[in-house]
Amino acid sequence: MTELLLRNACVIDPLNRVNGDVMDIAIRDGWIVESVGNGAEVIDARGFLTLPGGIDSHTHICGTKVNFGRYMMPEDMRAGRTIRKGVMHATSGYSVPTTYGNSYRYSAMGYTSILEGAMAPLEARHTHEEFSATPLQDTMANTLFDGNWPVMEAVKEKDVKRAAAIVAWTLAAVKGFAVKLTNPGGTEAWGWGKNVTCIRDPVPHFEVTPAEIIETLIRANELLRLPHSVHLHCNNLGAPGNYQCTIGTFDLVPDLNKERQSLYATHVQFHAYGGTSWKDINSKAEPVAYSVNRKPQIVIDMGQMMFGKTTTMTADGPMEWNLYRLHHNKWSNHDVELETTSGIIPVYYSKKSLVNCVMWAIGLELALLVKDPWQCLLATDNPNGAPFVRYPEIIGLLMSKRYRDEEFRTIHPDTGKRVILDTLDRELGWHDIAVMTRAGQAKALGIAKIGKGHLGVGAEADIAVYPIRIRDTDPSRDYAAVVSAFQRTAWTIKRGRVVCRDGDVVVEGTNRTIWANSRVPEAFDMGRDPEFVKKFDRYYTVRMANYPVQDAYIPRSGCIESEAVL
Amino acid sequence: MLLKDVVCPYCACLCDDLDVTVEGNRVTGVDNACDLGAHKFQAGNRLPGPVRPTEKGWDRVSREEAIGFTVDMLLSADRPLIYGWSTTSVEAQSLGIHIAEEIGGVVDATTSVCHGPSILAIQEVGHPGCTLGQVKNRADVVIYWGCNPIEAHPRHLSRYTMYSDGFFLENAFKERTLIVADIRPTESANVADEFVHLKRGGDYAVLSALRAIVRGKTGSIPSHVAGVSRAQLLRIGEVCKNAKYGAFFFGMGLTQTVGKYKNIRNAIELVDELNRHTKWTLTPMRGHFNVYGFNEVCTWVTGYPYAVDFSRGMAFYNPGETTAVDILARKECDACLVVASDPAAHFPRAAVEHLAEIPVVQIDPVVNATTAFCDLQIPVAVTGIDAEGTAYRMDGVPIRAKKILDLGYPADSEILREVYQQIRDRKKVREVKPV
Amino acid sequence: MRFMLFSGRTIRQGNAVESKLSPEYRDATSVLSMTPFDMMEAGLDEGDAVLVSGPGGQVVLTVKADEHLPAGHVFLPYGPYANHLTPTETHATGMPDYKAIPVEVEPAEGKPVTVWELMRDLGGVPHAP
Amino acid sequence: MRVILTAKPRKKPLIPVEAETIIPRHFRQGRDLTVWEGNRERSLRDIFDVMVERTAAAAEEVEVILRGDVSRFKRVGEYMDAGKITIEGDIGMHCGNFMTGGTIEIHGNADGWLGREMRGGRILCHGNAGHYAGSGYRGEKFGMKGGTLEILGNAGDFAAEYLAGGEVIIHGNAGDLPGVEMVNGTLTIHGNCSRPCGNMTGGTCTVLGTVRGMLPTFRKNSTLLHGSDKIPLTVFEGDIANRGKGILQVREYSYDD
Repeated sequence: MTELLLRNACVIDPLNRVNGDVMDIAIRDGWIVESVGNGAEVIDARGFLTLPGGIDSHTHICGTKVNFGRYMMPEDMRAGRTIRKGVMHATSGYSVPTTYGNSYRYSAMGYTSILEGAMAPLEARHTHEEFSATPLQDTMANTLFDGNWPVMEAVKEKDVKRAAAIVAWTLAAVKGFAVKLTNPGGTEAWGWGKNVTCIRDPVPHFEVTPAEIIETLIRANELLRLPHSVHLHCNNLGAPGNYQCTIGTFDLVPDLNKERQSLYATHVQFHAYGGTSWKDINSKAEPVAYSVNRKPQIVIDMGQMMFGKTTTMTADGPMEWNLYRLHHNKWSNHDVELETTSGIIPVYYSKKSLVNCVMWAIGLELALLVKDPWQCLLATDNPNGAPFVRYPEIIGLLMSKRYRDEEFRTIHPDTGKRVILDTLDRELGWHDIAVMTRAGQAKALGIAKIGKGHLGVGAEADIAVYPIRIRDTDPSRDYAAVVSAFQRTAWTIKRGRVVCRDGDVVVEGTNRTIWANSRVPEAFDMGRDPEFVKKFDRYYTVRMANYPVQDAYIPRSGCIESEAVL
Repeated sequence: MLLKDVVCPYCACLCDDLDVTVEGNRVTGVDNACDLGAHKFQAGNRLPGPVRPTEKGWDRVSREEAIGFTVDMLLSADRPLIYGWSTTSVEAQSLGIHIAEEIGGVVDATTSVCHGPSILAIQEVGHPGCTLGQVKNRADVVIYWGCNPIEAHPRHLSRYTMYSDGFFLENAFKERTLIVADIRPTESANVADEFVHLKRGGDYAVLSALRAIVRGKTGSIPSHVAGVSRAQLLRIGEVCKNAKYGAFFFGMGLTQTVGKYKNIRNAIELVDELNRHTKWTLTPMRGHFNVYGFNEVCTWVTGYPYAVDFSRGMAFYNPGETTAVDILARKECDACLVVASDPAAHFPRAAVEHLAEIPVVQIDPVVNATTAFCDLQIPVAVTGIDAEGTAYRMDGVPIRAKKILDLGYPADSEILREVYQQIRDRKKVREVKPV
Repeated sequence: MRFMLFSGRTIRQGNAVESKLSPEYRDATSVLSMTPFDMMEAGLDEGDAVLVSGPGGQVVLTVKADEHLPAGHVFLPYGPYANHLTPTETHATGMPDYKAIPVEVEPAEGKPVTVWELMRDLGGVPHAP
Repeated sequence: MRVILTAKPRKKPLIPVEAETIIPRHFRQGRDLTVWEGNRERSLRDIFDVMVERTAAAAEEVEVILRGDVSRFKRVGEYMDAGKITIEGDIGMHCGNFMTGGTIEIHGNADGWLGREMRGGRILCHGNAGHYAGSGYRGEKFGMKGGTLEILGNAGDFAAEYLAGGEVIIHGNAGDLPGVEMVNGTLTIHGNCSRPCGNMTGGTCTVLGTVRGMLPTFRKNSTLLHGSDKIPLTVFEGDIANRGKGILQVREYSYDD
């Protein structure tokens, strides 16, 4: 039995309606308890801001595509090298750090749970191997179904239950956490070098539309009672005028679940563009936020873009190709048979680029215009909008109008004509930030019930103590202090152990992989479905028996079980 | 006993549909495998236990002594080289990389003499790739450039290209166009629809010319480029542009010839250019079983795919400087750990000579040419036969290789874990108590 | 006579690669392919021994005809025999010139030595159980 | 100020030493410097006999002289910004990486990556240079951006790869693919070379000797008479395999047809 008492913590714990109370937190064997004995180790938090461990509900940190980003960019690697020291491995990389680099840097920022935004099922083993080398955060993987042939065939047959059964089989086989749709239908079209422009374009050969795929899978997802909703990267990312497609997509979404949203729309910054070309691109954050404000069934994340060097990587292969033709730097693409695709290019977001300045403003506008912070979470689609190490600056910008104005003065002078950011006075508070970086994520992902994202008794003891006293700090004015506090915790506690102290990692750590297993009736077991098996064997290049991810890849399993209603 | 869906441990095709019959802890039959794979299952020649040469001959040593010797050698070296990795599991490779990190050594893999140049090219321009099922289900034009799959990857044509029907091609053999480019008419060239007969070293110029042709800049192309007629180049340009889906495979005919990675860069840029017209992908025909697995794990651990120098405590990468052949040829390293490869058979003579001058430990199941340079050899199980573990197919698909026999040998990963642990114990690496 | 040697994979070499000390491996990797025309010019018959000298060193091989080779080129499967001729120059890419080794081929006596003997020549100590 | 560093005999003389601390500025500051021999950090005085003459008010006034066998010493002069380094014999890899100012003079030969990613200043190599003289680093789109790199002997392969600014002058021959991926700057080769400027997009390369394996994707534009000797050159533009607007002017050339 190990016990820890965190004293004098200034706690914000939105899920338990705690807002700035100074209290003690008792921890036993990794979980938060009522009280601990006198022998417990004591940490005096000195009145510092104490939050549940950070949760990133959409980031790219592990798997084929991420690793290819590292592989193709030795120049990014040398930009962020640290030496082997204490228990810390050497790390490399700035926008796509090594697994240890990701894990240490997230930990220094107080993050304890992260969700890989896109895992191709066929290559799931790879994601899990990298998870094992990401020791300080519990991990989850969004599983890609956007171009899944059996799913599209079920959609064409209007067979929601069959689609659900395919999802259930696949998630269990690959130890996936949630259903991810990246440019649904577009990734299959990309198999022929084509794309879909929005939700009503038919997918070549399969004769289904993105709208049908999205609607069917939202319903299937709820039949399976999965913890998280469908996680959608809308069609037509990054194209001027795409906000209409985004709003049209939101209009498809029924409200099916009282506990959480029915659709998580990710990196919406990239989907809220007005105009008809790069020449007249402008912000449509307002109508998009308006749509979100009217629909409790939708949660979005910002997909904030920050100026500087980074790497874009997504399952949206055709979009990356378009980006490559714009930037001409280097381009990787990886199509995955029967399932999906992906693309990678390095980018530099410049304050001299009006387009980039508009993008920067849109992300912030979304966070300021969506009224309920539970509906707009903080993320950069790491590393697409910016590497996650930029989160503290985003927090500063959201909390300080003055900081925004100062930044605004340094960017392209015409930006003001295209955006409304400079007219928005809202400044988010500490509680809003706590929601947008942990509580909201836990609720949206459906992992609050396994003890994530809060600090109540029974919660897993994942805690971040930031070296800042909120009563002595006016974030509007002292935004630099806010940014610096969020960059480096005083203590990051993971499962009841201090794992990071003042930015230095002090334990080797072992993570847990959280995945979803929805039990379906026997008649819906795709492993025994003759049609499914026949097509699998005919069109995949691996045998069905060799497809599922073995238990050896999940050293610490955090399976969330559910009973499907089929 | 018949075991189904066994993964072949030979080449990076990682065929996973083998039927293997095991009787009395011995493989008695292999179905579906090519000749190369079948041979590997039935090869004997295993060393019974750790051995080292003495003046009187080769002596057996205990596992503990063997590990102790290895740890001593690595810890006392000023510039140790850790090399090999292509025929073992990702789990073992990962440990090897961590050992290099811990001791301040250089870690390199057989990649550097295989598709290392492909990686250098990808680092310049990226890689438009795919899994092999995309090719099987869609590709109507297939190019094999500087490779001879019939001899090197015998089932490649039947599983993924020429003879493999797919979702969008019901009669692949008739519907696909196969182009082979090489400096001689190989077995693979004999089955091609079109053979591009290049002069040696002409790949770069021919690929440049094709790029210009695909861009519509045909004007200044001379009548012949490295032995290939302008007419043929124009014809191939058209076939490529008119493909519904094209797949470009290449081998060591590009990576090992003059220009090295620049040849591959040119091929990649040709494929990029073709994507402006239709869909094309490119795949290196990686040779060894799990050579790509090393690149993957080395990348997520260190940031670089191979040739990583940890002597300063952080990862430094520069093929040509931190690659095994260069280090050995320059006699830079003062100890060498070889795992799952045979550099003495596969490196140029002068690079091998240095192995005779420094302490060498080899972890490998069989007696091979490198054994002659060993101060110690530790035999282990063969991954995919008597040890399981992850391997990456040439296209990046990870597959778990199975253990189908138990011959009593430890897996490489077990030996390496002990070595790593002892090194850390000796260096007193412990978790730090936070204050 | 001067030739350009290139090395590569063959099925025979691939089959024997797991048992490098076997006669099969030696036979698979010590046979130099040459065009019949070049053989005639050099006065060689199939199975004759030749001494091949390259920038890396010298080695005795046997000759075999291959009409598909480009004139002036000889082929040798990957392995220690080819590597006895290969220079270590990698042009700072890590990769030696396995596919372009200028060699001198002349008739010789004897037959290819074993792999062990090649290794001994480089300072190695052959394993004896 | 003159600092004379004479390399002592080493127990393992072939193990490379990384000596990026050897730049003039560091000696003026009088810091205790270290270098790395393989994976061991060593005091400069373990590796060299150090002799210092006079003092200097600025790095510009410091000359560092390297004597003895430093042919395995890497990264000498890395990030150097002022002063002078004189190497009396051969020097190891990466000499003058990223240098922005000052002068490096090498009386012997230089190993690979001489003046890699150079930004300014001057390197003069009296002997031959290895591969990748004046080049970039793996994966970077721009190599040398400024300064002058002059090699009186021959250069190896991939000289001035990704050249993006400044000047590279090779008085002897260059190897294969000089100026490959060149984007800007000037490259002059007084001797021969093969396949210059593959994939170039900008800049000017002049070859006053003979080019072998001239690439087929350069468009012949004009002719000119070069320099005071009025050497006749053929002027090409390319590389048309991409959208290249580079200039390649050569005295004699042959295609590999």
